[in-house]
Amino acid sequence: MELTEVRFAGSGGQGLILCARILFRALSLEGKTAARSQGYEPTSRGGFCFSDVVAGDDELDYPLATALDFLLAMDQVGVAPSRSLLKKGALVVADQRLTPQPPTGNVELYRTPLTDQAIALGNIRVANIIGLGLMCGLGGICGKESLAKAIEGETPRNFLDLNLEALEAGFAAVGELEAA
Amino acid sequence: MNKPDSARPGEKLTNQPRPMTGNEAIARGAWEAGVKVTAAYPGTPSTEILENMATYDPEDVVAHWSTNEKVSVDTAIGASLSGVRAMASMKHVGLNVAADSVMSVTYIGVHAGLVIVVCDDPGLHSSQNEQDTRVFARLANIPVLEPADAQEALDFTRLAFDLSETFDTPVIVRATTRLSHTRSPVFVGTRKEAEAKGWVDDSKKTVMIPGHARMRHPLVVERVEKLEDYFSNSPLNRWDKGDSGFGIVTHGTCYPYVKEVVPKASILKLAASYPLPEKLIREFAATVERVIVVEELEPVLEVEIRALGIEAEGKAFFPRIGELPPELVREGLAKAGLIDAPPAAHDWEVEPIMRPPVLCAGCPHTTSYMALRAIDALVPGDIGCYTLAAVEPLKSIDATVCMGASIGNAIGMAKANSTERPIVATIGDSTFLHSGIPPLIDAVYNNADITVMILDNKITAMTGGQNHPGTGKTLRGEETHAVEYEELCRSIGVKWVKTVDSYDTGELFQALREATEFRGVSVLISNRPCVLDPVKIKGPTLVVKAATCTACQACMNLGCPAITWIDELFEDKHKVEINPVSCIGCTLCAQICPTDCIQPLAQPAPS
Amino acid sequence: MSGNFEHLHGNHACALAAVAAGCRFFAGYPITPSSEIAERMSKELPKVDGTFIQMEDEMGSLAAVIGASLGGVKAMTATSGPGFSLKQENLGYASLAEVPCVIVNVSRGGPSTGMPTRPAQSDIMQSRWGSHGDHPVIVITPDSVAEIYNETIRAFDLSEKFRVPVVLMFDQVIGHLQETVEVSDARKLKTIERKWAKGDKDGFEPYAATKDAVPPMARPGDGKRAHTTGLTHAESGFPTQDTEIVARNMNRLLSKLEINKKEIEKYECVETGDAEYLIVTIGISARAARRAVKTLRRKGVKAGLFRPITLWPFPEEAFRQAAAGAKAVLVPEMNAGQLVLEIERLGSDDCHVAGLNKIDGEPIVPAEIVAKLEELAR
Amino acid sequence: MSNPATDVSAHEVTPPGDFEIKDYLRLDLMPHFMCPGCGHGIALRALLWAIHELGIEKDNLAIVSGIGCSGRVGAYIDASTFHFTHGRPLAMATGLKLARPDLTVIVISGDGDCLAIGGNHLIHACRRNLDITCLMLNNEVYGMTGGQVSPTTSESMLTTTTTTGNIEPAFDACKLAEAAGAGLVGREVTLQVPTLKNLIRDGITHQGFSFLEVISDCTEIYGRKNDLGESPEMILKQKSDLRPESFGNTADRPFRPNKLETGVLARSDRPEYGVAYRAHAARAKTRGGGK
Amino acid sequence: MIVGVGGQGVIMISKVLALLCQSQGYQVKQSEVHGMAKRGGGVFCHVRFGEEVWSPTIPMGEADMLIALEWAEGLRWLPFLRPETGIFIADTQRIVPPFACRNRAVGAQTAYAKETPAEILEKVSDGYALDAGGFASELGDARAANTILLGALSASLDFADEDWLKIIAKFVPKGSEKVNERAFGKGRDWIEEVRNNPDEMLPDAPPPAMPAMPAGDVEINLEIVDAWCKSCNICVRLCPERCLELNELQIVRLNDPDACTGCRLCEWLCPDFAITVNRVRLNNNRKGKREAA
Repeated sequence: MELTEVRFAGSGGQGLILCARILFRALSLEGKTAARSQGYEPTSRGGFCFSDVVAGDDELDYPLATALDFLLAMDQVGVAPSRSLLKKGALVVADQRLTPQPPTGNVELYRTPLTDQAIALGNIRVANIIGLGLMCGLGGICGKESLAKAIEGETPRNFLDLNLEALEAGFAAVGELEAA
Repeated sequence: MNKPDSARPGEKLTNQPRPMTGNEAIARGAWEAGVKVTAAYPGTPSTEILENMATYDPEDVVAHWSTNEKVSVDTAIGASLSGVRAMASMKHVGLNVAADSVMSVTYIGVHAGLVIVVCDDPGLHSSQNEQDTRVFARLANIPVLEPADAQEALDFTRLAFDLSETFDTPVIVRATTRLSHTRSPVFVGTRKEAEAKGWVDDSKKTVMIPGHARMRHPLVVERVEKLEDYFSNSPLNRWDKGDSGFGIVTHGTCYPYVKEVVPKASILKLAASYPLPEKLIREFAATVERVIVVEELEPVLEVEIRALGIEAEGKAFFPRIGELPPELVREGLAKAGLIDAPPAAHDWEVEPIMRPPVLCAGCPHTTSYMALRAIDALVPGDIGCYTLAAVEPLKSIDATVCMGASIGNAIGMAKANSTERPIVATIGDSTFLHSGIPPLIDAVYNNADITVMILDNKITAMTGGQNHPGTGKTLRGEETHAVEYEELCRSIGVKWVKTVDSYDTGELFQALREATEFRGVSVLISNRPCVLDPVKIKGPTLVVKAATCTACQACMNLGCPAITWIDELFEDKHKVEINPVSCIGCTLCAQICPTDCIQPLAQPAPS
Repeated sequence: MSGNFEHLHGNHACALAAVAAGCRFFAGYPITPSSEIAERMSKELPKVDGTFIQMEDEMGSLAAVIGASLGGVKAMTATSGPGFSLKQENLGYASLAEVPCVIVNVSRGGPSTGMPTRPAQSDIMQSRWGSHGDHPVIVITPDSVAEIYNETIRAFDLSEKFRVPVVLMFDQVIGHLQETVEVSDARKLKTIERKWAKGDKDGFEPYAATKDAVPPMARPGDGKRAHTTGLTHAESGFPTQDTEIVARNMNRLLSKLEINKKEIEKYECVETGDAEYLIVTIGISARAARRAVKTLRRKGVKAGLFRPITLWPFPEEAFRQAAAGAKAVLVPEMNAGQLVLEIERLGSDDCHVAGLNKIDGEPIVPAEIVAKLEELAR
Repeated sequence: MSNPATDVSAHEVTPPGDFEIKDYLRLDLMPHFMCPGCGHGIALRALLWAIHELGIEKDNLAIVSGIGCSGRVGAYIDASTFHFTHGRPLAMATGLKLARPDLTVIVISGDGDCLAIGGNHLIHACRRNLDITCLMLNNEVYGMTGGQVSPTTSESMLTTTTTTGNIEPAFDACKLAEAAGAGLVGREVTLQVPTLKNLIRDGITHQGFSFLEVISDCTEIYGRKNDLGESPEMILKQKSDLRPESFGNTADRPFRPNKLETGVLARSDRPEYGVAYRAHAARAKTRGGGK
Repeated sequence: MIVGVGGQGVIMISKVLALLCQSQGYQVKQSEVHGMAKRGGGVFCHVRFGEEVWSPTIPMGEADMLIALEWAEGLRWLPFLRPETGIFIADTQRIVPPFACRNRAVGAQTAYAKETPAEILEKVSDGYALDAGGFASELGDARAANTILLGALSASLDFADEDWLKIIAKFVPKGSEKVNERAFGKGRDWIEEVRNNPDEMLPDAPPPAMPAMPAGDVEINLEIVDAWCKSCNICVRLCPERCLELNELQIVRLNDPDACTGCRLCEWLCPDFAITVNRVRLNNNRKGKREAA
């Protein structure tokens, strides 16, 4: 695996760090070396928040993102600070409603109603997991099984089924989007 | 005090005798004699005379406390010369204070009757000496009447005013503690209003410049001779013709003692111990084989009778000290070989305990002296209850001379400059006003480095709670001006004056230290009222929590009579308890208790 | 992966390592970005019969830690910039009274409240000279979560062994970084225990000179009944102002780390053997430098990295060796130039020392180092 | 506050018995450094006496003190003594006691140490209610630094930083401690040594944080500057300032206003922090708490 | 003769007696000495009545009756009682004067009268000891104790009860006449009872606890560490017995060993621990330090 850099960006409280942790764990399960970092503004709600996962086969010299391969943009505030880090041809998944102006040009952009799908699943808070599933499905960052196992390790028991359902929903959306 | 109900004018007198003390009887006698102005400074045992005077109608008689005995005599002189009968009463040592005036008025004589009542204190029940007023009378050439019981006290006092006017002399009525404070039946009479004579208006008589005095002195000598004559024939003397071969010459309060022992002997009781009725005595002496003089204190009669050339015996058998109760009379007569020796006293094999007088529970003087002892001050004291602080446990008075002496003593101690100890004169409020002010002025004037502590308990406590110029009340209880001590002291130039509450030990210690460190005269006034007078103070009592008492007995050093031992021990020493009946709740013991085991009795919560 | 590996957040790694090292007492006061250490300790310590307490402030936290340590228990506190400032007084006490304790400083932007959620490396000098007076202190700066884990254990070992406060300092990025860590089995872990005073009370001197300059410590309850003070003291532990005694004891105190520096010093050399251009840095900046070295080497520039793990005492000898063949030394640091001062002090005359400073709250990225070094190489 | 008149120490004062203060002193350090007449020495005796009566082994006794004259007192005790930084002894003792519940931990602090620089630690120590006994020796002044105003300096008093008289109001440390939740709050003056000893006993035996204010005297600096007299006067003055409310209702009124209440002023049986913590931790452990 | 302590009502009793006697047609002299009486001292009143009375005071050994309101005062005045015929009526109430608690030595006992009522009643020809205060309290008014004594006294005099009660009523507070009437009767009945049944006397109070170290067995010894004394003067000034001083070197010294009671205040209050109070048992030469009770 080439050095892969993934960012979950948006606003505080959207579960971006959880996404990153699930991915970090899933990659570790697949034998990758990973590092997860995070950043946030002092405000817990509404401020810019991100969590990056950098992964590769070897020891990671530098654990922070320098050129993003993947970006899950859950909110408009996550876009601007991340735009300059995007690699050419990076895969960007953006929530349709909350990210009205996603990065364009030289990226592979998927705008998708993650929030609405989550509402349809019964809990708006699983939009992140749907996004995670969708992005991993689209980009092949890691396997669904690893992710499902990681979710088991990272989420509380009573949210487990919902999260797994959301993961499924995310992966399921891949086909629809590719078809589109 | 039994108010003589017959004192109300116009009331019918019964012929029943009534029990009266000597002092009551003296007051009654003076009232019956129509006395108009009476004045005194309190002094045991004379105090009740004026207090009794004050029970008579103010229309009849002026009765007031003077600042001191001299002022009272001067007041009486002024009244007498103004034409009304006047009286001053005092204790024996008070006569010393008044002496200057008395020595002059003996020359001046009187206009209306002037009587000076002097109560001696043989046996020193409550005095600093045992001086015999009869000797003083001899010096002043003033006649001395000596009643033997309450009836005579009344009669002699009433008569004294007449004698005074008849012979143009002041007259001393001498009582003793035993007479003043003994109740016996008295038949009383009615008041004889004396006519006001108006001012004497004779400056040769009333202005004692040397020229006038030279003219008056021979009249005094002449007067004594006349009095001698008068007494030689007076029915007031009593001659009990007896069956014995010996004759006893005696006087006043000794007479009943003598009668008790030898009721059937020949006895000559003299009404006046000065001047002596020479004729009468010679007659008496001629009827007996041996003349024995029985008199309390000084051998006044004995010496005078011997001077007449009569072989009189007396002090060879009787003590010159103290009272002469029947036992001693009997013993003396036996010693003289005149009667059988009394049987030996029964031995009860009981050792009586000591019960000396102490300062009252809660007495505000207590901390004052505790503090003085703590700073190891050299303390000239004065006359008052606080004299009790001279003995253990307070033991902080180094000298007590007489009324008003403390400040003067302190000046001398300071000028002697022989001690490192701070010098603190202590003087009660009443005594300060009596004779403490001139020496205080002197101390300022002569820049003496002393501290004066005025123990202002707002009453003349020692004599039983009399008002004085500092209390704001007169003898009859009327409101009057009260002396402001701080203002007074400042006005005479005292630079350091402070008033403290003597119940506040910390404040008191602190103030005393500051006062003694001040160079020059400082005056510290402790202002706690006496716990007995004018109102009896009784606050919630304190209790000793025996569990936390360490028997250090620091509280016992207050000498408070409410604090005594209990059987419980701490390190083999007695823990203490507080008698709830006598404790007045002053908290002094609690303040000095090093274990805080003395606490107020828990009060029920106010509802 | 085996069960010995855990996916740990840097701050949590620190907490777990402390417990593994035998730490049984933690006192702290919440402060971003260190709070997770306290949070984790509050959970972990009860499991091992240790005590966690959240104190009323940072002074109190270190005071309590010193109290616990004097009671004979390994103890730690954690904080960040403002709190670290507040701890300086008691850090000085621990130095003088020779009380073992570990103080974690997850450093953030300053001065003052600064940027609580952003990384900085601006406490380098404070960690050495923050407390007044000449005093010994060990400062350790790990650059990865795994190293946080290992160096936390070593921090306790050094502290206990040399009776010296040890500051474990890492920046916010490392503290909040999640990496996979090989976790030691605490039961098999060999830790160093404090040297306790033995024998009679008579003749016992709590600050007597020993060969390693570290006197054995009296433990309350062991009958020594020693006196511990923040005043300059004699061997007896009691205060003195006797110049001779003061000099002797102060010298012993200050010599303690010098004498034992071989055991204390730790550093990492990356491609320094033939390095013409040496990068010296710590923490997240060192992680960037690693990549920069790789990049530069690929580009043909002979770059190397010297990373002091024991920041203080600074591994001088090792640095001199690493820098022996260097034409230039670059010191990237997230401050206005602190570590560079030490490098300038140690550097030779024919070696150019340059700084790369960043004070905007963003970490230094590899490209910046590469660019700067290429500039130097030109 | 509870009525001190009904709540004085319940202990019976016992004879000193075999209490010999020299057994508890570091004799080689004597005489101590305190000024003539300094009440701190008397407080020290009361403390050692209490320790003796309670049978506390010197080896198991830890004395923690701060900075100032009070901070130096502890050094004379033959025990494990810790002379800590200014204001922080309570915090230090918190760590010590939590780490070593087997030790009897006593903090000797001063009015400045405890209420000014250490005020925060005091209120939190009270709130936490850890089993520590804190003796605050209150002499109303910063003695060690030459006599500056302190949080307990009475109004209008002269100090080197209030040369025209102090205008700051003083703390009532006991009320502060009570409000902050101390398990036991008491006050005593040095004059009453056995009582002070009993109060200290109460403090030590109380399971929880005990705050004891000891009214001490600083003769050399404070007393002299304010012309309060020598030590005997100052000590007596402290005592006469003691007027529990019920004393006010004495012989005749008005009496001086009450100034100081002494004895045990407040007592609560709130759980002792160390015990509570360990019980709580044990429960968490058996539940296997945490992830 | 009526004796007691200031404030007890000695004068009241004597006035009642004097007035009664006078109303019965006797000549009466009643002599009292006061001035110091208020200050806790003893008070005594002589009441003499008869066809003709001379001396106001009773010669020693000639009192027909001695009424004591306080036990020790009763003993003090015994010499005035006629040894062969005198009647002694004493309240067993003990008013211990501060003076009796003056001895501060370790092991000291009070100087209060040691004699028990039983011992005294043995000595007098006709004696009665009663707890008048206790009886009065039983009747519901502790202040009626004096009336009980008057009742006891009346049994030996030939006056009618009505006459007694008439006079008593003049001296007691308004409203308490009934209680006092009962009290008078109680006193009288008690005496009659005892006369009929002489064995029925008051039990003696239990003896007080004896100290382990009786006075004289213990010497107080002050151990002073000169080097520690800082001359602060606290001990000197706060010593309750003032037995300490600073010597020429300004070091504390015991200047009056006899006055020292070993109370330990100096030891406790010495901020410098310079004083240790030792109690040495004299009868076995070893240093009995701290040999507490």
